[in-house]
Amino acid sequence: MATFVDRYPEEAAVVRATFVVAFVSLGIGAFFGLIQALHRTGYVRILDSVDYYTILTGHGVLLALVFTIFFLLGLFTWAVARSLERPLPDIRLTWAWFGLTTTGATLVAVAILAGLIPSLGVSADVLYTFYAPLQAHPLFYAGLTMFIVGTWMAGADWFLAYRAWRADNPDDRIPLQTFMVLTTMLMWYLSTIGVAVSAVFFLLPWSFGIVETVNPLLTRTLFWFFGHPVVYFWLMPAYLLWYTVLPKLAGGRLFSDPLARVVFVLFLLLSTPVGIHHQYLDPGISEGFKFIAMTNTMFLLLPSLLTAFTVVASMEHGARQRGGEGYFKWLGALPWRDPAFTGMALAGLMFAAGGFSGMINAGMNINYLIHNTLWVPGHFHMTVGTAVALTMMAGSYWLVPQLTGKRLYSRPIGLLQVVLWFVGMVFMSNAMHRAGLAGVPRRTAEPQYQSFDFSTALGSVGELQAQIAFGGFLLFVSVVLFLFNILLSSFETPMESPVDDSLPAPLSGAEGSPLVLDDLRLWTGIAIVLVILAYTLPLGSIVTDAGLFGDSPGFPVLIDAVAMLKEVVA
Amino acid sequence: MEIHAYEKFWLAAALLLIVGLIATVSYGAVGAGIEMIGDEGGTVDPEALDDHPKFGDPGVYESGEDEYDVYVVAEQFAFRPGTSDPIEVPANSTVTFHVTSADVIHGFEVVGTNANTMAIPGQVATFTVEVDGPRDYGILCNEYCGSAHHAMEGTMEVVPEDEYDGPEGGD
Amino acid sequence: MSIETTREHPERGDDPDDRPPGYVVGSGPDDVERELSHDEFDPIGTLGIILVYFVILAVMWAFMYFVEFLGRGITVVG
Amino acid sequence: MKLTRAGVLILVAFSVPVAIELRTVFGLFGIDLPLAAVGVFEVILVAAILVAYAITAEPETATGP
Repeated sequence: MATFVDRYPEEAAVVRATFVVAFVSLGIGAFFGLIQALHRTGYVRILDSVDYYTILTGHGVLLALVFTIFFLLGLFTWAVARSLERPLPDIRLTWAWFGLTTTGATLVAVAILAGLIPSLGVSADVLYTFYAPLQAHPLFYAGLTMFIVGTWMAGADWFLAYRAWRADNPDDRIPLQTFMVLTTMLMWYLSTIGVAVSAVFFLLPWSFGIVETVNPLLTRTLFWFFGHPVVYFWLMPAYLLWYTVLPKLAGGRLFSDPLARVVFVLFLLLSTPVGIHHQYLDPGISEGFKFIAMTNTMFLLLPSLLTAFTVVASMEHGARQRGGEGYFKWLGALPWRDPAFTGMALAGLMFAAGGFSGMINAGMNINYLIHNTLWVPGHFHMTVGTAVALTMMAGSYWLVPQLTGKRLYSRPIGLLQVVLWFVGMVFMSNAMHRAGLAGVPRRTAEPQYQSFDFSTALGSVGELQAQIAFGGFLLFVSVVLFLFNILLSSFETPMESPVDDSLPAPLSGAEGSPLVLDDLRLWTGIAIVLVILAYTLPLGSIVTDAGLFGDSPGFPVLIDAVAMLKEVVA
Repeated sequence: MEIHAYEKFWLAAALLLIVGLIATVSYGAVGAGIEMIGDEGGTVDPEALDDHPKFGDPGVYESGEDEYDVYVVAEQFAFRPGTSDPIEVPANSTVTFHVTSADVIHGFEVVGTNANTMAIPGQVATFTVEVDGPRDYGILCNEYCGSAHHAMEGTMEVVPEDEYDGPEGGD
Repeated sequence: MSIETTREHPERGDDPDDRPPGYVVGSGPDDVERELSHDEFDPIGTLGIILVYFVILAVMWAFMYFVEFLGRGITVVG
Repeated sequence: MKLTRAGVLILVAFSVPVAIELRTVFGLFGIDLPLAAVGVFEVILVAAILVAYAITAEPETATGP
């Protein structure tokens, strides 16, 4: 039985390349994460607090943008080729988008890391959100733009493959994995308009000095126009794996194909008109717009809640096929020794917890309680940091053998790795949530302030710091084990069938679902209308307030920090 | 389309949950009277704050009986007032904050309370709170604003009414 | 990982190439004892788990909103 | 039902949040447990899991995939 690499050797080469980029950034980003966890809790400080933000920017960009999106690029390429059962239309196009995204990501990384060497005069310590009027080096915005254009080309590549398939199969339903890829990319095209406009029309000319000023609220709103949908862009690869691969790993079949399609359509419709919920505490946007964004956001819970049912039911189906009985006893019949299964299952469990803290974030007025506190990173380390990242790592244990034709180096190390990630994240994110409730802010280098102390309802701040540092340490060890396992796998000898890569048909197949679900034009149209409804008035009022280009000059992040500090202390 | 009865039931429960969440927040807005930061504060020219009637001399202003306006300028890496002079208001009063930024985006968070807002250059964040008994609060910037962001902090002192010696009207 | 080492397990000493292909990951389907079709399967355990989750969400939301949030001092009222 | 070594590992992992949140539950009833209580409780949970494993584990010759 030949696996993916034998059937599609050229596609497998591209997917391997994207995974290499993803895993290299995972390693660097995780190392930065360790530095931060130890620095901001005061345990080990190897650099100055002013350089903390360079590391923080690197951690956010390398993990949240580079690792996740490069993994997505590889996963989607794999999914399109295998589910359409045909190679991509032109492999040169595929390598072209790989080259463009990699170049863009490299430029961004260079701009950020150059901040550690002041003599270069380049800095991009603007964090992952790059809020103007903090101003990064133009290289940062240029690299970001290239990266995004590269992802657009990747989407075009997959749409072309779909078009070629459609010509040969005029009456078939879109294969489920391809359906997921296409709806995700449509959502991505719609939402990246925000960041592209922000970077190309405002930030890039402004960083070059072509325009003098910027409207900070406008670029911030455009960032969140993209900044919330991007979290679904991270999440959809995990959902693709949970829906199409996890049931198989559990020994069962997907419970319902039609509901999977409904869920992805809902994400296409609702992901974008919600970004203002990141701006509940922004002046200049009236309460009514915030309420509309909240309503949309709350309804966006629906596809995730439906997913929870469908995915758990698919696992239960596997457990019962493996002899599981009883109301809950079947849980013991799941293949817990398989790291790919266990990693995804633990990721799903963590996502259930992250769903709760997300509801608090999404609640309009309760947002005062936790806005910009450590609660927020606590939340997204459960979601993107575990639901997505752990699913990607676990999925790699099943995917990489298909791409190399070599078996995994060690299953027990893989199992230990995913469990360590779960335990490390329990410590770190639980403590972050609690610290957030005590008012400890996110994005700060120091554990304590001079003029007041944080007080916690339960336990002490010191305990929370210790848990964050300990959790961060376990997470780093987990990443090292993962990279080590994958690296050693690449030295195994090729074998005939390194992994069981067949995917069983769903219990309830696509044939029973209404055809309208596959009408991508219709859903795109509705999604555009919803975005126009949610954003026209707020954007209009922001532009009326301060004009397109505003009146804020730039504040480059490359400043003499020591002089600044002296000024503050004096 | 075939949907299992349990899944239909869960769909209904999920919708109920969503409606319940929205209803709770609506209760908070209408019943408990919690307002969001909105666009009432208007705009200012961030480069001409010194010419502004209030932000030119930021501080506490009395606006009525037991009612005070506090104008705060957030800038790299201090609050005026707040950092070098504490914001001082009497106990059991109604305080309206007007917060803006002179340079980049900052946060203004009264630690351990629900008083929390963004300070965006060009925009004025206006919000009213009721303060009760005497107590000292910490204030911090909760949005990254540059290399010394972690040093940007201040205090607010709620003093007993009889010890309060009137608004300072700037610093 | 003391659990892994306290007990001898024949699998550990084996030549890895003796393992059946597909064992390493994706082994779940190897153990399937019976096939359950759509009509034979009611996800009753899933329903139980998801209802427990629902209750946890509802109770924690109420606690966070009415105790943690509304119970705190200095709330924005205008 | 037999408990596999992998199952033990998962149960130990799952016991960590249970132990941490136990303190929260007591906190709600006004009982402030010291941090050490979390450690003690975790040790008890792990011991219970190991006992369950010792009782239910199959003879050592069983390989079971």
